[in-house]
Amino acid sequence: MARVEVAVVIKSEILDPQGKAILGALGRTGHPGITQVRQGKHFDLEVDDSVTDEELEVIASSLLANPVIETWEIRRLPS
Amino acid sequence: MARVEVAVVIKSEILDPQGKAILGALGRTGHPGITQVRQGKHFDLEVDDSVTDEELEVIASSLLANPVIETWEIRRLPS
Amino acid sequence: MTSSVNTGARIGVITFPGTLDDVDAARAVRYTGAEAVPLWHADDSLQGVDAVIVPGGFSYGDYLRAGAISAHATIMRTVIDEARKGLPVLGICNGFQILTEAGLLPGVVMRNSGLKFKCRDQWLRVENTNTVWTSRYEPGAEILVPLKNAEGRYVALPETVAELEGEGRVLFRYVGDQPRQGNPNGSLNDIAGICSADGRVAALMPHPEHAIDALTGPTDDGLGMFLSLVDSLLKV
Amino acid sequence: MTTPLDSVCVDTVTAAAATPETVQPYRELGLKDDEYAQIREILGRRPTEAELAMYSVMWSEHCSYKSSKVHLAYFGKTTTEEMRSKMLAGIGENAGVVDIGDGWAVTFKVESHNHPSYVEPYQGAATGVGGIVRDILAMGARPVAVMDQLRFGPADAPDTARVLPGIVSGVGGYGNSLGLPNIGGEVFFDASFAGNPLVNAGCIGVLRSADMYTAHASGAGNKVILYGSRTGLDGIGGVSVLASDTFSDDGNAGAGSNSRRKLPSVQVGDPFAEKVLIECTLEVFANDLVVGIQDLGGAGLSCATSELASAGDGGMHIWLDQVPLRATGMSPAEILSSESQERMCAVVTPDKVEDFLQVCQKWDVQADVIGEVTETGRLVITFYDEVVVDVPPRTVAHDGPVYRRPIQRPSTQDALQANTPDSLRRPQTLEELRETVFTMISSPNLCSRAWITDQYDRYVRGNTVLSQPSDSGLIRVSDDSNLGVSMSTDCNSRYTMLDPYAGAQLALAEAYRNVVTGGAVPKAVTDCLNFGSPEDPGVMWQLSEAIHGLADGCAVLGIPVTGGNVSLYNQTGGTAILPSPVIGVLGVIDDVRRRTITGIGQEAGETLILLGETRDEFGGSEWASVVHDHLGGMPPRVDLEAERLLGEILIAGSRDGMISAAHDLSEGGLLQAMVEMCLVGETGARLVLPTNGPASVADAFSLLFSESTARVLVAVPRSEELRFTEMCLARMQPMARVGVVDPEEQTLDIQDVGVFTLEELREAWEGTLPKLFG
Ligand SMILES: Nc1ncnc2c1ncn2[C@@H]1O[C@H](COP(=O)(O)OP(=O)(O)O)[C@@H](O)[C@H]1O
Ligand SMILES: [Mg+2]
Repeated sequence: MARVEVAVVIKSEILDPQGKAILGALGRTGHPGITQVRQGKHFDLEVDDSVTDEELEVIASSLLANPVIETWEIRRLPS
Repeated sequence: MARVEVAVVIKSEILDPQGKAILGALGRTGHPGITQVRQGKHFDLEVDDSVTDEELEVIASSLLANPVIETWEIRRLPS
Repeated sequence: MTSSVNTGARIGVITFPGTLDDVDAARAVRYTGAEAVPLWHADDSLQGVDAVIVPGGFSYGDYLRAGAISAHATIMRTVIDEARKGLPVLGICNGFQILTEAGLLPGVVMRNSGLKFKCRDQWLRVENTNTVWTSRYEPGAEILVPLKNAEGRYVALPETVAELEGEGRVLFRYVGDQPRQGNPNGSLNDIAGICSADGRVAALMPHPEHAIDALTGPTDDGLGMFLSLVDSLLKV
Repeated sequence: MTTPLDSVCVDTVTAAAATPETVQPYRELGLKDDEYAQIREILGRRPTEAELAMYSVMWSEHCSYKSSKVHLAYFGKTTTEEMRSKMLAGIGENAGVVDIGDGWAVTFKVESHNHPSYVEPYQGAATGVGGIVRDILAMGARPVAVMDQLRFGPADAPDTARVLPGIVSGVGGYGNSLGLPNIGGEVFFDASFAGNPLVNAGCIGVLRSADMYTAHASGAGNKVILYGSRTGLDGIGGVSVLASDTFSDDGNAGAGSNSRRKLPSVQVGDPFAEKVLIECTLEVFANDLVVGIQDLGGAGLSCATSELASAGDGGMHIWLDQVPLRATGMSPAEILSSESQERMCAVVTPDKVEDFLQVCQKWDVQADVIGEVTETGRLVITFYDEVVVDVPPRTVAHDGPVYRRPIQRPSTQDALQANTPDSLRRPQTLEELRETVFTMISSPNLCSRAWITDQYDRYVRGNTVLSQPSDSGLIRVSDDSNLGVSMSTDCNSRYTMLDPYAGAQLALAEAYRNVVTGGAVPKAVTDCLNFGSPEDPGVMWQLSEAIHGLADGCAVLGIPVTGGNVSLYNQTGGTAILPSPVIGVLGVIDDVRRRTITGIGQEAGETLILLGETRDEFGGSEWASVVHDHLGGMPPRVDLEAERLLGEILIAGSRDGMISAAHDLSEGGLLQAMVEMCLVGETGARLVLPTNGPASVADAFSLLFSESTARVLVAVPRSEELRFTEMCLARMQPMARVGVVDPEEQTLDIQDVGVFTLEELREAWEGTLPKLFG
């Protein structure tokens, strides 16, 4: 049993309206110190020890993320 | 200028329909090794040095996450 | 209320768990006199249909990315194979998202720039009338059909968009003036629908199947797409 | 599933009998001393934790109607056999069912989800929609449409900006994902809802009259099947006081009495799970696999098991350990109280269990046999062979406490009614009148709802004939029929505040009028009564007045109340919301192609005719509210006979093709209706006010903005004008020719008042909500 985190973010060249909306709200609510916001997805997986890094890569690229517009980062956590 | 990552996840006792749907798909597509999936939000922030951890906490709890059903984790990245 | 003439054409309509507009796609098919053949996501056979419609809805809830999970459904493997061999395939709304996720069409469909679900009657221009799905329309025809989605923003890499434009593969474009008309969701180049190089695999975000009868839709402008298909099937 | 009994300390019936002196937290669970005593008397011992959880939730105001029951009984008294004749199921069932002919029946209901939507706007509203849809499904019907009735604090209040967008996207997010067209509703702003917005959700279902199901568990040996989502800790915040301290500490479940105490009572909806639950259930019905069925709503399994058992002829045994859980270490009390969404309970004969499970498997829906019907006459619930509940089911589900709460007309009521709008300053000049036009059409309660309704799918399933902005929604019952079901819900909380009896009748009248305006024949009524605290005698007076007004009104109109919902304790601090009896009228049209639309400009030449009489009535009006922030005097006069006659005229007019468009007059009066008919039809008109001689500013104001009832503005094709006016004369329907449609001009030209371009009108009417909410 291991815990794996996958962070999926939209490629920087692609418009992220959610990030933009949050940045706007931050400005309005008095947080000018935040200069840039991008929103992505976060996944917590519980995987048994049979699951290799290659399999995780496949899962991320084929399901959790869409390579056309997103990049991802996989982190195994010390359990 | 610093980079900050915020991971927002649904509280463990609260239903996560998204994770449920993904887990089902992983089962059907031949990844039985994944035993549990929770989907959350991932934010990449760029903040200037005036922004304190307290301010980040306020931002996370008021804008990025919904404290009623979500918890969050803030990580400053070495820039 | 099916048309009296039975053309003999058999058109499949796929149902995934969470598909919603399959009844509407099937109705549109029947309006043309063709037979609507229900196809189930878990089967791999297309039952020898002459064309396939991937209808709208929220297949598997679309919590991850619209269409992402359906693209891996059993029946989609067959659809992908057959489409590559020339089977006409139409994706509507969620169907569009599924076809891009399945790699049958380029680009992706993302969250509306307004971040809200938007339901309205939308003006479109038919940009290419030389496909099996649009031959019934006059070149440059403008049609009014319902639009209803939260993720309708068409996005692709610049070179992809250029290629689509260059090869006349932009099938439909949003037209009209803001705020009531025009681009509803921030789609690149106001793209509402695209097709494959041979024009046989097509998809659009708005709902022609909801514009086949002025009683229940804004117009019957959408019927042309289904009649176009039946024409092409009867020719061969 | 980890080992249960050592991880959960279970309070058994034996233990309860042995330890009568144990102190129980019944007050924290909302039970009064005498109610707790009553439970001990029923059982002849103290209740177990699980029993206490069951009784406390089932005897709550929300589930037991203990404060409203005695008043609701009046509906029964006023419903004649004649009115009942088309009613297949009425008050007491999950939802009323009405026979509409051709072998079709319709079931419909509106329910409140107010408090959860305040806590968590998106999920509160979403699960509200989910709950009402399961109610309709449980009658054996296919849900075919939803509606939502929303009431908020001031449109520009900060908290409204918090709750409104979330609630609207919750209603849409859930309903759209189910593939149910949204065909109507209400949005109303008033300061009294600031700390307590109202979120009511309605659903209409269609079935073949032969196929009706009810919550019924007869036939000893029949199996009880729980299917749908797993059972988790959702919404059990309430009973967490029961979590004993020996509780296993389980990270995954966030268990341990302390963390449990902090559990939020919010539930998260999974519309996808509900969508497959619907399809799965409809297939189960189609294959005739169930004896009885019950949705799991507010009180979860406590409610479903006790109601199924009470409705049956025998008893029931439930193996609680067979319930599939989402969290580990849940106690029996928690499992029974969980409000996890998207679950149903079915009673199935043993020979059909296999087939039932097969259908569930096809739809990938979890299903488990959790019990069976017995002859014991008792509801017995065991948890790993320990008896944790042993009760007479009716004492839980039906024979709860009944209160005759004190009723007192508020001393302030006279002063409120004496404070008439007569002294309010009215427009003196044409400029001021012109200004008033724009102020009114752009005001939050009168402006276009498009910003909200555009977030709802009104097209899915392809049977929507009328939806926003029509007066009523209209759905074709099926592809191969022209039969249509129409519905409108209405309530003017301000009128109701001034006079609750009249207010309820005015709400009924408007819903009725909205239905006939579309051309449908009213058949039945439902209600959702949103009021303040029943412990306030003034609120109880409002409630009983409203119920009497509604029941008496229905008797006059000859349509029965088939069901409803009561939501009390709607207040911010000490102050109650404006009384809000939302009334829904269901109508039927035998040919949907004959429906009447709202927009003018369909025919070459159309004459505008105003049906009904206009009096100078401004008590509780939008004008008084918007321009003077005034609420006082008496609401517009109720005239149900006039409404009924008006209805006959409109129904005949649409059936015989004499009317090309119609719009009822309500808040905002004639001006509002005229503007909406122009903007919806994208066509201009010339309006000539019915005065003898040129209209003075004073006359014009009164005629344009008065809110007299029983009025509808119709557009009649020139070719039909004579036939139509003769029909009105023959039936003594008051009417006045007030202008013509003007397809040439994109303007509204009001004689003696001025010319307005549709563009400027549209900007004012459509601009407000986008400006407020983005
Ligand atoms: N919350 C809502 N959801 C869906 N439809 C709504 C909602 N609020 C208003 N509508 C629709 O917008 C239109 C205008 O509403 P309203 O002015 O209250 O109608 P009426 O005055 O005829 O009752 C109606 O078609 C109504 O059904
Ligand atoms: Mg109306």
